[in-house]
Amino acid sequence: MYKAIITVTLKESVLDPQGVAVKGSLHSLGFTTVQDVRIGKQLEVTIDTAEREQAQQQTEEFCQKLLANPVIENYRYQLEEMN
Amino acid sequence: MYKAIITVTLKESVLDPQGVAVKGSLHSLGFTTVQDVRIGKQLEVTIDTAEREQAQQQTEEFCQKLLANPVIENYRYQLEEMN
Amino acid sequence: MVYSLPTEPSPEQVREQSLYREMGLADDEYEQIIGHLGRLPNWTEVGVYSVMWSEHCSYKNSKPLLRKFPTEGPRVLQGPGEGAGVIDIGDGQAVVFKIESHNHPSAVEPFQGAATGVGGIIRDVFSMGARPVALLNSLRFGSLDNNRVKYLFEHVVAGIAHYGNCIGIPTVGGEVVFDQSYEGNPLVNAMCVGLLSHDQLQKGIASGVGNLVVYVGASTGRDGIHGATFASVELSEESEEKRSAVQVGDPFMEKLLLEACMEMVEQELLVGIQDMGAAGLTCSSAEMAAKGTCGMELNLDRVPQRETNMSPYEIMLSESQERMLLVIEEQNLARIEAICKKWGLQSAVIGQVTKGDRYQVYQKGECVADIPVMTLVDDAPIYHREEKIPAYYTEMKEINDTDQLEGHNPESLFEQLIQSPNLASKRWVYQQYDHMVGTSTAVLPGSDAAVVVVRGTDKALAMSTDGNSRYVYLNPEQGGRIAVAEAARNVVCAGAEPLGVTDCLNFGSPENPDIYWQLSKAIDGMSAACHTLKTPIVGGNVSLYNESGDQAIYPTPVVGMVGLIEQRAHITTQTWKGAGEQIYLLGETLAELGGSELQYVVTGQVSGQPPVLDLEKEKSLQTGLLAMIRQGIVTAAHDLAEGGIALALAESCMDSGLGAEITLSSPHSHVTALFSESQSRVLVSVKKSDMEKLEQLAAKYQIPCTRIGEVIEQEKLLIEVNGEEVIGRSIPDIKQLWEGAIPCKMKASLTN
Amino acid sequence: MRFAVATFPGSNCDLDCVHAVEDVLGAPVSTVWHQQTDLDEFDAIILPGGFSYGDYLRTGALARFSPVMESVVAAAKQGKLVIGICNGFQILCEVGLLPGALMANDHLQFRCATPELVVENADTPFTQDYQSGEQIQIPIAHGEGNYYCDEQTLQELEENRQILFRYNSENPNGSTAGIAGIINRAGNVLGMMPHPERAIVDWMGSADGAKIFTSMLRNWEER
Ligand SMILES: Nc1ncnc2c1ncn2[C@@H]1O[C@H](COP(=O)(O)OP(=O)(O)O)[C@@H](O)[C@H]1O
Ligand SMILES: [Mg+2]
Repeated sequence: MYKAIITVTLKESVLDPQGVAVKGSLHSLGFTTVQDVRIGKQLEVTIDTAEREQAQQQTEEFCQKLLANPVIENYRYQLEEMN
Repeated sequence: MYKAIITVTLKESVLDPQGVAVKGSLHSLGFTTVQDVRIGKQLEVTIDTAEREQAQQQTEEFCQKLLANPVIENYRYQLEEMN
Repeated sequence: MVYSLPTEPSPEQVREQSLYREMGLADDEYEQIIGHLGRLPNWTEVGVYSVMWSEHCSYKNSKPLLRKFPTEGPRVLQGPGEGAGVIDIGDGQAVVFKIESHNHPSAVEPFQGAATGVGGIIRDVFSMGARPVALLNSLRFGSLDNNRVKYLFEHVVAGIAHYGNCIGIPTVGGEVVFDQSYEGNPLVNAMCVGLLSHDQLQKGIASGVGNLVVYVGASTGRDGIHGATFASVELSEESEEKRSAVQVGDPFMEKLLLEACMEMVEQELLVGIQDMGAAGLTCSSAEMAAKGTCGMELNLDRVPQRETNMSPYEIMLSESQERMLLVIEEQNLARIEAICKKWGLQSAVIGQVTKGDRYQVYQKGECVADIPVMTLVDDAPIYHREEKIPAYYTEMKEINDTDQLEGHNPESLFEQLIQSPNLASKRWVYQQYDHMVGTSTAVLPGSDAAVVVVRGTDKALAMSTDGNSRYVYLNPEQGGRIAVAEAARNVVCAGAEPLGVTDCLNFGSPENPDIYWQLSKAIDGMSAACHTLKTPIVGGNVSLYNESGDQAIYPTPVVGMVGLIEQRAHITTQTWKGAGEQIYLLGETLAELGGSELQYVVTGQVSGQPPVLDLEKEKSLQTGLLAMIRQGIVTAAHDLAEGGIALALAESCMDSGLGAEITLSSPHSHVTALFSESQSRVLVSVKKSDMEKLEQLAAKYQIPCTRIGEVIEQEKLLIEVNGEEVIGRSIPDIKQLWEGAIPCKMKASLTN
Repeated sequence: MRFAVATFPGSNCDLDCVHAVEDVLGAPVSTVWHQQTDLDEFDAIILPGGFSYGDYLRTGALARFSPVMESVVAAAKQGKLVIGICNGFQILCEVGLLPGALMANDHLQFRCATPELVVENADTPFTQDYQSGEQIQIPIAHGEGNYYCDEQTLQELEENRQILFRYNSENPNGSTAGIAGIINRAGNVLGMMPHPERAIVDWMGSADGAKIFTSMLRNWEER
C-alpha cells in the first residue's frame, strides 16, 4: 500500500487571486511581515499495490490525466509506503 | 525569510465530497487500485523575518485565526528557511 | 532611434530570421511595417503591430463582409466600433449588449478559458458606462459520448458559472449544442446585457493634449501574451506550446473594478475608458489614441507589475485580466484615486495624451516603441479572400434522402428526440448559474427567451441567443436568415419587440475559399433578415480559424437578440396556463427535414436542404403575434424549432402540471407533421373566449392559423395525426427522460 | 424600524436586500460599508449574499474580519435582529454568532433553484408571520450551502428549536438534517441559505420570502 501526497499549484506566471486575497487579509490582521501567499491543492491518494514502481507510474499518469491541467498548473508528489 | 508550508485538511470525521468524486473519476479511468482520496489545501506563506521563533509563532497564530476553521478542519505546517 | 533590449532579437535578426512570422505576421505585412516606420521595427514594435493587425483586433479577413450588415436604425445610439452596441429604450434609458468568443482558450483550459471570456464581455459592457444586468452564452461541443468532450463541457459550464455567480450578474439564458463537428474545437460565446441612462454613455477615446492615461485594476503579469493572435490561429499541437496564453480570472477583482468604474461614470470623471482585453495595454491605448486622432506617451515603469523584469514586449502584450484604461483630466485625478482606494484597487498614471500622431512607449528612460498611431488601426491590412462554392454544397443540394426517416414509429422517434442532448432539458447547465441575482429576472432559463425587468419602470427586456449551424452548413444564406429570425421570434414569443442584434461569427479558416464562401453567404442571409425584421446589428465578434486537424467546424453564426417589452403585463412564457385553453399553430408546416435534429438522430448525418425562411412571412408572423400578445389574449407562446411541433408541445407541457390533446391534419406523413422544422411557426394558447379575436388578428396579419387542440387537466400528451393516434405519453414520464438525458451522460468518467 | 444592509467587497445581493425592505415594508434602509463601525442608528442588520472577498480561502472567512463585523457582534449581543442570507449565513458561522460551518455542496456544483422549505418553528422574530409546518418556496443559489455541525450541536439545535427552515423533499446540497436556516440560542440572529429577497412578489415566481421581513417588522413593533 502506498500513499501519494500530491501538490498541485498554479504556475508561477499565473495569477493566484486567492493567494492575493488571503495576503491582503493577513496584512489587515496585522501580519505585515507576510510577503507572499500562494494557494494550491493537496491530494492524498492511497494506492493498493505492493510495488513502488507501479504506484509511481500510476500517480504520474493520473496527475497528468486528471488532477492537474499542465496549461496552468504544476504538480509534484511524494510516495510513502504504508503498512 | 521563512516559508511556511501549511496544509489544511478536512477532519477525518467530515465527509470529503471532492475526494469521493475524484476517487470515482480515477476508478472510471481504470485506476481501480486507488483506495481513498482526501483533498486539502496547501498554502505557501513567505514571512519576512530573520527569526524562526517569530515565524513559527505567527504561523501558528494565523492558522488558528484565519487559515483553518476548527469546526471542520485541521492544519499542520512546516517552516523552511529561505535565502 | 528606438531602443532594443539586449536580451531580445535585434531588428536585424527579426528580419533575417523572419521572426515576425512566429507572431503571426506575413512577409508583406512586415514589409508594410518597415514602410510605415521608415526603418526596421524592434521586437516590441513588431509585437504591437502583430496584435493590432491580428484578425481579433483588425478584422482583416472579415471587414469587407461585415460592411454588408445593416447597422443603423432610429433607436441606435451606438453601432459597431465601441466596446458594445447601444440602443434606446425610451425614458432616457438605453440597453447595451455584446457577444464575444473565447473558443481557443476554452479548448485548452475550459474552466478559466470560459470564465475569462465572461469577464471580458462584462468589461466591454461596463466600459460603455452601463450597469450589466444579464449574461447569456452559446456553447458548442462534440458528442457527449467522448470523455474529453464531457470534461470540456463540465468545466466550461463551471467556469461560466463561477465568473457570473461571483460577480453577481445573473446568467439568464443561452444555448448548448452537441455535434461531431465541434469535437476538437468547442465554441464558447458569452454575451452581456447592460442598462444605462443616455447621459452616462462613455467612449473609448483619448482626447485633450496633456490629459492623463490612468491604469486601474489587476497587476500585469506574463499571462496571456499573444492571446489575440492565439485566438486567430488554428488549434494545433503548437498551441500546446503557447500555453501561457490562458489566464486565470478573478471575478472578485472585476466586481470591485465594476463598482469603481460605475462611481467614476456617475461622477462624470472620465474623458475616455476602455477595457484592456485582447492585446491588452497595446490595443486599448492605441485604439483610444487613434479614435481621438491624437498621440500618446506611455511610461511602462509605472505600470503595476506582478512579476519582475518584464520586458516592454511582455508588458505591452500581456492579457492579464481585470484591467481598465482611463483617460482623465488632471484635476480629477484625486477623485479617481479616492474611488480606487475605497474599492481596494490600485491605480497608476502611466502616460498622457500628446499632440501629433506618435504612439511612444518608454521604459527605464529609453524609448522602446515609436509608431505613427494611425498605422496601427487605419492601415491594418485588409484581405479580400477568394470565395468558391464548395463541392459538398452542390452535392448535398441534390440529395433528398429524408425518405429514410419515414416509416419509423413516431412515438419511438419522439422518445429518442426528447433524450437527444440537443433537445433535452438544459437544467443541468443553467441550475449551475445564478439566474436570479439582481432580483430582476422575470422569466428564468427554460423558456424561449429570458426576461429581465427594468426596475423603476413597467418595462422589461427579453433576450435570447440562437444559431443552427447545420442549416448554415447546408445553406449558409438560409441558415443565416434563420439564425436571426429564430432569435427574433424567441424574443417576440416573450412579448417583446426585437430591438437589435449582436453576433458572433464562428468559422473556419478564411483562407479556404469554401469557408470564405460560407462566411460571405451567411452574412448575406443575416443581413437580409436584419433588414426585414428591422433589427440592426450593433456589435459583434468574429472568430475564425476554428479548425482542428484539417477539419473545420460547421459555420456557426450565433445571434444575440434583445427585445423590449413595453409593459410587464405582456410578459409571456411557453408554459400552458389553464386546462380548457385552446392551442393554435400559427404558420405552416412543410416537408422540411433536411438538417433536422430528427435526421441527425436517426442517420447520424445531415444532408439535403434546410428549411426555407420567407422573410415577409416571418415578419408578418412576428408583428401579428406581438399584436396578439399586446391585446392580452395569448396565455402561452412557444417558438417551433428543432424537433418540430412534437417537441414544442412537450416543452409547453413540462412545467405546467397540465397536458395537451392535439389533433393534426396534414397532407404530409406522420413523421413530417410531427418533426418537420419549418420556420415561421409558433404555438399559442388562448382562452376559449378569445378564440375569435385570435383568429381575426391572424387573418388581419395574414398568418396561417390552425386550431390544433386544447390544454387538458390530465398530465398527458396525446397527439393524433389524420385520425390516427401517434403519441400518447404521460408528461411525468417524458419529463423524466427529458431532464435525465444530460445528467445521465455526465455521470460517466471525465478526463482532461 | 431602520434596516442596515452591510456591503462587503464582493457582496452582490446588498441592493436586492435594500429593494426587498423598501418594497415589502417601505421601511428606511441603507447600505453600510464594511469599514463602518457605528451601527447605533439601526434596529436590524442584514448580511447579504454574494461572494465577499471572492469567497477565497473559505466562504465568509475573510469578511468576518471586516471592521463592521465587530459592531454586528455587538448589536447581536444587544438583542438587535441580525439576519445573514447565503454568504451572510456563512459569515455568521465564521464569526461564531451561529454554530457549525457551511461546506461545499455534496454534488460539488453551484445550485440555483427554488426548493420547497418547511417552516419548522414559527415562534421567532423572523418567522412569526408563518405557520409552523408551512411549506414555502424560496430560491437558493450557492456552491457552499452544505450545513455541517457535530452530533451534539445538532441535538442542541433540535432541542432548542433553533432550526427554522428545512429543505422539504429534496436536499439540494447535502446539508445535515436538511437544514436550510438556523437561529442562535437567544433567538435574534438568523442564518439561512435561501434568499427571501428573491421571493417577495409573484412575478419573481414566489412571494413566500416576504413574511420574513414582515415578521421582523411586527416583532420590532410589538417589543
Ligand atoms: N448554456 C445555457 N445557459 C443558460 N441557459 C441555457 C443554456 N442552454 C440552454 N439554456 C436555456 O434552456 C432553454 C432551452 O434552450 P433551447 O433548447 O436552445 O431553446 P430554443 O430552441 O427555444 O432556443 C432556454 O431558455 C435557454 O435559455
Ligand atoms: Mg426557440
